[in-house]
Amino acid sequence: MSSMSQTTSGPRYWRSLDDLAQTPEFQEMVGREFPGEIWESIPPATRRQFLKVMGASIALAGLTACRWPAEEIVPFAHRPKGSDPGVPKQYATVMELGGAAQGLLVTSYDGRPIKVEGNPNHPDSLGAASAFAQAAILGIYDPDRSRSLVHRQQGQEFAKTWADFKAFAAEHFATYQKRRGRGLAVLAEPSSSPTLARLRARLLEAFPEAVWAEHTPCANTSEPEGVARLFGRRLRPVLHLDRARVVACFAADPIYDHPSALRHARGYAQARRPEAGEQMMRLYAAEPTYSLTGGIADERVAVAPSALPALILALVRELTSVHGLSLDGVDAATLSRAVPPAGSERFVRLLARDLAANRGRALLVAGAGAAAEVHVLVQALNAALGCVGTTVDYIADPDAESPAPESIAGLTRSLRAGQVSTLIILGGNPVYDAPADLGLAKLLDGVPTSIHLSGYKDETSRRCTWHVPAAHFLEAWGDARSWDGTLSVAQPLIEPLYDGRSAIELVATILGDDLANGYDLVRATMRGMAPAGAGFEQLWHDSLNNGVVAETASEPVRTSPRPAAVGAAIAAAAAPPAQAGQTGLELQLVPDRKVYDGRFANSGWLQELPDPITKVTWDNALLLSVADAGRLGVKTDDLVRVEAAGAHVELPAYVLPGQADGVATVSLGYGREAAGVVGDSVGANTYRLRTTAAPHVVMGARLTPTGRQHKLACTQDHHAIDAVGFEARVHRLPELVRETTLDSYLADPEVIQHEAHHAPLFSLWKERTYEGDQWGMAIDLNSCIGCNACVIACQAENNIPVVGREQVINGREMQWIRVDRYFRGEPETASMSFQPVPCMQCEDAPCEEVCPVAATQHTADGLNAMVYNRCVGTRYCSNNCPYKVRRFNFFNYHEHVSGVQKMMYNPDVTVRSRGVMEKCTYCIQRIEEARITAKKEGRPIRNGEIVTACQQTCPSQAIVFGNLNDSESEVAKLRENNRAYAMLAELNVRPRTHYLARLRNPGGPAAAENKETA
Amino acid sequence: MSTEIPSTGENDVAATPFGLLAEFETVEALVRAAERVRDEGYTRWDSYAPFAVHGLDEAMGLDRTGLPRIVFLAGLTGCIFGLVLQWWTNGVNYPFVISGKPLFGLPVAIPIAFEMTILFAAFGALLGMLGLNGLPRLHHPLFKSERFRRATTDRFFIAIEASDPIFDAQDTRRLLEDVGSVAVEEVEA
Amino acid sequence: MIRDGSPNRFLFPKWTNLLRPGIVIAAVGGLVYVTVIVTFGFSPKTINVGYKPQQPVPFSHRLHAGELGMDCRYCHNTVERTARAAIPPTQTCMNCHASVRTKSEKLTPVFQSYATGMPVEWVRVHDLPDYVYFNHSIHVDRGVPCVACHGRIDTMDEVRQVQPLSMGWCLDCHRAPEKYLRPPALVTKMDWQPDGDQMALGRQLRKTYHINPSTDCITCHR
Amino acid sequence: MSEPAVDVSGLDNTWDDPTQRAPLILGGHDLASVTDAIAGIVERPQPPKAWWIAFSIASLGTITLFAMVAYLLWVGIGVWGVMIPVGWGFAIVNFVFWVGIGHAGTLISAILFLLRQKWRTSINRFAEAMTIFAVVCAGLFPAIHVGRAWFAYWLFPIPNQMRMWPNFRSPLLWDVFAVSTYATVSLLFWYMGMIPDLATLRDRARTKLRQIVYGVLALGWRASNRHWHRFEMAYLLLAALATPLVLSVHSVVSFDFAVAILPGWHSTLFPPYFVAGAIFSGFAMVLTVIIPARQYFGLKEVITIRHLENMAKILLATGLMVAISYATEFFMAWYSGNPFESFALLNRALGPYAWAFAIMITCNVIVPQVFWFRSMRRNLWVLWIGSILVNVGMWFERFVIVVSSLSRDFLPSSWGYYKPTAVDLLTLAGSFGLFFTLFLLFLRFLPMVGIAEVKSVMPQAHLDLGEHAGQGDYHGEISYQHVYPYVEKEEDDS
Repeated sequence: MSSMSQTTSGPRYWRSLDDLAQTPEFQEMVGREFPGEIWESIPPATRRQFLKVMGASIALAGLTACRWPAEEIVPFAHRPKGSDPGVPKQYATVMELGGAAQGLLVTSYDGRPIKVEGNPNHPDSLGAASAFAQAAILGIYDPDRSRSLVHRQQGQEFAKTWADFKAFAAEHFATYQKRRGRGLAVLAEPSSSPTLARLRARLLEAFPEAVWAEHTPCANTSEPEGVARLFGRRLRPVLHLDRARVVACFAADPIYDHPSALRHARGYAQARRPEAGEQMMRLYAAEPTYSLTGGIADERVAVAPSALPALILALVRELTSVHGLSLDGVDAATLSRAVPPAGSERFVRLLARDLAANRGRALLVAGAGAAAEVHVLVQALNAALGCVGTTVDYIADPDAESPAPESIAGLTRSLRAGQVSTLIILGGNPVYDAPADLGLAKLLDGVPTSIHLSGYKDETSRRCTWHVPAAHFLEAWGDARSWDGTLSVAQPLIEPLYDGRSAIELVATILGDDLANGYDLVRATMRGMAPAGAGFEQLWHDSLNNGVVAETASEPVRTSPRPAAVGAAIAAAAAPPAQAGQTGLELQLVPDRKVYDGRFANSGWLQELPDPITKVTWDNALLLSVADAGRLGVKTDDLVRVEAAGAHVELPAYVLPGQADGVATVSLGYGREAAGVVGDSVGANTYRLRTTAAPHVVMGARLTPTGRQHKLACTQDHHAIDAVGFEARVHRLPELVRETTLDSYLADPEVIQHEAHHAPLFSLWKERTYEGDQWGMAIDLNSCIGCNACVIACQAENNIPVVGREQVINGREMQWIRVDRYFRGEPETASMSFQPVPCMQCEDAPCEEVCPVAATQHTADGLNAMVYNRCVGTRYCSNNCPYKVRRFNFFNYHEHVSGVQKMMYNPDVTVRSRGVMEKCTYCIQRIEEARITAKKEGRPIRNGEIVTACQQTCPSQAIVFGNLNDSESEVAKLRENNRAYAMLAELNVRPRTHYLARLRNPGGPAAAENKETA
Repeated sequence: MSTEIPSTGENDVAATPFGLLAEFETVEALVRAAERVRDEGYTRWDSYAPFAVHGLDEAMGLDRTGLPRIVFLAGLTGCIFGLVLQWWTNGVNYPFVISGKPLFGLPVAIPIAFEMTILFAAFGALLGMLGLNGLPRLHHPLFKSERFRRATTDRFFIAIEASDPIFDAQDTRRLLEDVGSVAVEEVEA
Repeated sequence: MIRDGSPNRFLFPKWTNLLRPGIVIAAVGGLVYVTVIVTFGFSPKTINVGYKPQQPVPFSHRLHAGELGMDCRYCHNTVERTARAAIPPTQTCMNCHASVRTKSEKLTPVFQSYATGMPVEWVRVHDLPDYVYFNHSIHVDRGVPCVACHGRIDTMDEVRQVQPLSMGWCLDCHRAPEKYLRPPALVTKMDWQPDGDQMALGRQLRKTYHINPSTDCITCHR
Repeated sequence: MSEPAVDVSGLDNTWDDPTQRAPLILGGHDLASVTDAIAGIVERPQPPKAWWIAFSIASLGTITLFAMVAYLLWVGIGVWGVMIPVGWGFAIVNFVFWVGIGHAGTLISAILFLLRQKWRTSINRFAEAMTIFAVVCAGLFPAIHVGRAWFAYWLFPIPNQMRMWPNFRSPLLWDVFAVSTYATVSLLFWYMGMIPDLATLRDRARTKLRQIVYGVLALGWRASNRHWHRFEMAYLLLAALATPLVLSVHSVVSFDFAVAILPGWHSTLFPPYFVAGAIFSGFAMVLTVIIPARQYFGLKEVITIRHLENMAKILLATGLMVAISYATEFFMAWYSGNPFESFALLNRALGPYAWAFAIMITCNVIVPQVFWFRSMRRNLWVLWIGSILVNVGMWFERFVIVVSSLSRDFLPSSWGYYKPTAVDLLTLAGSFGLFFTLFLLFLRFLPMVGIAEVKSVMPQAHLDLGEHAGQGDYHGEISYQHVYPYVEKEEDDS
């Protein structure tokens, strides 16, 4: 495998760019156009939030007149086999998040990773990649990453080398060998890595009395527990949404917040295609606050977490009593008392009806927020409805046989008891994200020796005696299993930039292993698992090549629910909810959709990514229902003091339609103190409100308005809206974002075409005909789940800068593709619509005619090209763009260059300078690449040969790109689809991007008339 | 244009004076005098006033100036330039597809063609005027006359150049004196 | 005002009447002067052509490509596959110099590089702005000869820039490639001359290979 | 020389007695004294204290302007409040405003000239100067509002190594040509008109320096009638050229908006609407500036109440045109049935920028109504305050058109609210500084009233009746003067 050799000589190769940036001429020239001192005169806040990233190209791009400084060409001394300088290569690897692997293909350019894509061979990726995975590219080049080992003694820090650490470890752990490991404890993140499992076993072998604890703040602990209760063994449900006709989610977000989310999203889309001819899936969601799943649900009801058990009971009752479903262990008496929570009667009735009618094709899912008994009942119903084997499989938990790890609570107990003298923390950031009531930070100070392996010198590192830099997952060898057990090998794309080590390497070092490098460790594990004898090298090679180890997916296990468990669950559910402190609200603590549990806090891309639901960037907000906000007398942006679990936090309110009354939702992961330049003190740290007892929902939270304000940086401002604007929006929405119900569509397939009527269109001149390849795009609103993956993919592909909170507030965000989110219906019961909006590539583009310097004009293949180096920045094109998809560099957003971060840039895309307009051009660089290849091979460009970044990563394949003149291409077919429409067609700008209307599939006549609103 | 009489003094001989200068106090006097001088058949002479005196042109028997023709031609050039510029640059030299529109369209070309017409014509008017008037000309014999300083304030003058074919020191002076001038003086070249 | 005996007026001397012709001449002359300066003085032809930086190793293309007649692609071997005609790794040099001129002073940087694995830092001669995306492979593939842009490298001891490499210059060829096209097999033949009329050949090649270079901006700028 | 039949020793020439023609120059001036009155201003060794105060304030503003521009070029357009969707803010608003101001100058000097409105002679020089300085201020903004000002020259069709040409389909390019042409022609017109007066100054000058400077500027003008003959023709032609030009310029400026597809911009009404507005604001500015000027430089007899009253009438008339335009806009929005258009207008009046709309209506529609009353027209304070308010209103008109339309276009998701920054405000203030600086310099060094032209409308300029009776060699103006002494029939108030 060439990747190793490539990366070894890699770092030297790209020094050239940095050198260039260091040459005096270059500096002087940069000085001439973008003087550094000026930033002194800009408000510090603004300055601070500018991200310091750019490629050397930009300054050159700005100056055409003078002869630019001498540029050095630094060739390899020994060019690796089969590598051509300047030719991107792709390598398969995996990213582990929340204990499950996500398969990736990483593009490497001259030995440096520049782009992350999904791995089509991987069951949990299927070619898609989440926003988190995409953003890993920014993460690896983060200049704030820890660069050296630190040993802390008497509050003083000493920089150390790995050699020092090896020496220390050798003699330090020797002492524990004698004591059979008493006093030694390890706190790791849950991992699916067989190698880590193997090393863990060996460690516990070498140190029998050592404690191995695991902690991660955002794991779904209640599901495994519920499943275990029901089936009496540790099982893992594998969902198949594509096979389901009815899916019901209870405070669950399977298409976004789940290790298999990408696969689920794909399944959802497949089950929703009216063209498929099968009965279209109907999606039910009962949840306290809007999730993405709720956003696309056909039937949604907002219920407080405490009301979920009652809802389930009511459902069980309806199913058993009305639809005659037999569920063993049901205690009819208890059940008869079950009443659905106020407002959910219709929901329960319809859901029960559909479930009963779709036995074997139904699927119920509960989320982390739901209590264990809810999970028990949900899985019991899945079983009772005969869905096991069709829509849900149960596989053995891959590490079921190894002893269950200690919980962090347990670990703290022994810490408090002073039983731990050496604590090794493998990744994670417990000081920041452990439940507040454990007081881990204090306890940690009491531990004589604490070693923290971490990518950053974070909150935890600062309290440990040793900090050892961790390698980024793109820098290290490793292995991990996907949700369904499929094994993958993670291979590094680049040598550790900051001399970091992976967890397995550290453990091996502690064990005094002589082969302490990841490559050997992983190979050793694989050897152990490989079918005995020959062909290992072949297996190894194939595994690296395909990104998965063949036939390692776990087999479904036959199992049956235990009636006793069901009975117990019903009893538990029937018990009146623990309304501790009836006075307050229920405070729901959820992982953030952008920074997750806080680990991505230093990623500018993710911080600036608008939350799919609230469109808030650079903050976590306190989500309140319209009624509650009214009761409290707060509006969006008002700072509210939240008191719960004896702690308090101040958060800006955000009034969210469709939020359950009596529930306030906040996301975790903000308010970091040691995240880095980007992540520090962004938002508020809500972990303070979290306790071991109530990790997800805190009862009786007290909210008091402070009277102060904190402006939320929303990319879509729906709140400070006056009557005029509101009315206009109500009238426009049905034409802009078209949707109808499945029934009316089946009744009249042309219904979408009739939704908008406008005067006949004609031109004052003879319209030109477009021959040859003509690019176009179709976006299926029926598949889009609003997950933002496309936004980050585009940002990574096209070198789009991050501008910071202030600039977003000023309306200057830069993402080329945005996902518009609209609400319809009464604020209480509002439904949601997503609409991704890239450049429409209008044939009669209004932006082109107004540009005085012809910097934007049409290409032969019908693209609306944007020539950055010609643009003088009048911003006239943006003014005249009806879709407002053009973005302007108001400042030099690439001002301060960190040598490392330049490496991240896609060399095939110009880095735009200050004062230049930019926008989506259907990934023109990919089109050009394909065009040239095709020409050289003397053939036309193949159907599907070109894939845009957004299309490539879309989990639900909502985005389709291709040649409109090729009747075989999918996009051409979709254009003919009777759901297809052009937004603002009445302007006669002839957009090349068309939308396919969304079909809602309500369970019954709508409760409220569908009136559009925000 | 052919009838334009260039008011110059370049070919004066140093010995001979520039001519005779008569001063008048009112417009009426000036106009009446001008008529007389005209009728006497002088050709190389001119009258001076602080402002454009209506009727003086007729009194002096001046022909219509050819300035309008110059301006018209200038304007025409401007118009053609404007049109050709747009047609050649956007339509021929480097054609772009812009908003799917034709490469050159007359309606779109009108504003710039119009502006060019005006611009060229305006220059034609000013430069034409200066050119025909032989301006700028900072030095002129008349400036030697102290009296003549009031020509731009409140006095009116008639000057007959010595180079005039029928100029005669005595006769001409007499003529000027009895056409109602308040003073007559000789201006040296 | 004048009545209160003010000093004699200032009389401009006679020569000041030359002002009028003077202005005319200055206007016309100035216009011509500026035009000339801008067109020739600032053109890439003047600024960039002839750029000849000092290289760490006095590698002579005249010797290697000229006298020894090595093919361009021996060293720049990626030119047909990739956008860049890569500068060869030190390896390539050593293929011969392991045995040839192994003692040469001039070659020390090469030997060092080979030994240490540290690269030889050449100075780029043909350097397009970073917003220009030029792809060697497609040009070579279509039969645009090396010599068209790089000149008679085989006669240069030190490589120097012979073409302006300006946008206008690129457009010249993109608008009328027949002026330079030749059978793709012969692109690296520095001294090759068509037997017949280049234009005729070019037009014929355009037809056979369907060569219609685009002048869309995005062909080179993204 | 015969005196007018009425006493004009007083300063009231505003009676409306049809049998009497009110003189345009009062105080019984003769040719010499009127020359003294005007040229004296420039010749006096020290300007009045008021001038110094005004000048120091104005130049402070100019400095601010340049400081702001430097800062802008240094840091980037981001220092302004512009954003997406509101890509144009103060810069373009100021540009349109200043161009508009300019129009009154050309109108007074050219159109009123063609209409034989002789009362223009007292104010046209003044107004032309105003035009030029206003255009200077205006021209600054398109140049600095582009993101990469150092490439702004790409807007001109200059042959270059890229072989690139500007896109002549863009209204912004039409703008470049229109405004630069306008600036040039106005300058020519202004300078040419000034040549005879410069000669006057030259001949009156006492110091050698003045004689040389004014001498050169006067190009050796010696009041020859053969010269006057062509001069008059040239002046007439320039006036005839400037008239369509001035109309075209603001039409082209309005194309910047009218040609776009943005609701609230995309309207065929714009050209006439903008021209009317331009004249409206232009006259307001003339009044704002001329009232104090005549006060401090003792020109009450040359720039008389009658002049001011005439301008007030024009203000009223153009004010009404503007009002009608507003009404028409709303009517068309409703009548067209285009939902986007009608929303744009509705949003203008009731949306987030309703406050700006209110200011605009108050100042542009309501305020001018006071000029229906003669007493108001003759009250200098009312005139002055009124004219300032109209300027404010006209600035806000442009603000409303540019910003409110942009802030809410087609997709509700991309709506936004534009807020100017301190830099925006200081730049606007600075542009006024620049304007007044130039203006005060003009007042100091150049004749603020066309001396020769004023003389031509004085009684002394005209032949007396009778003396030439019977001599048939007068025609045109002359013969007609015989019939109605001192009565210019064609002069007819507003």
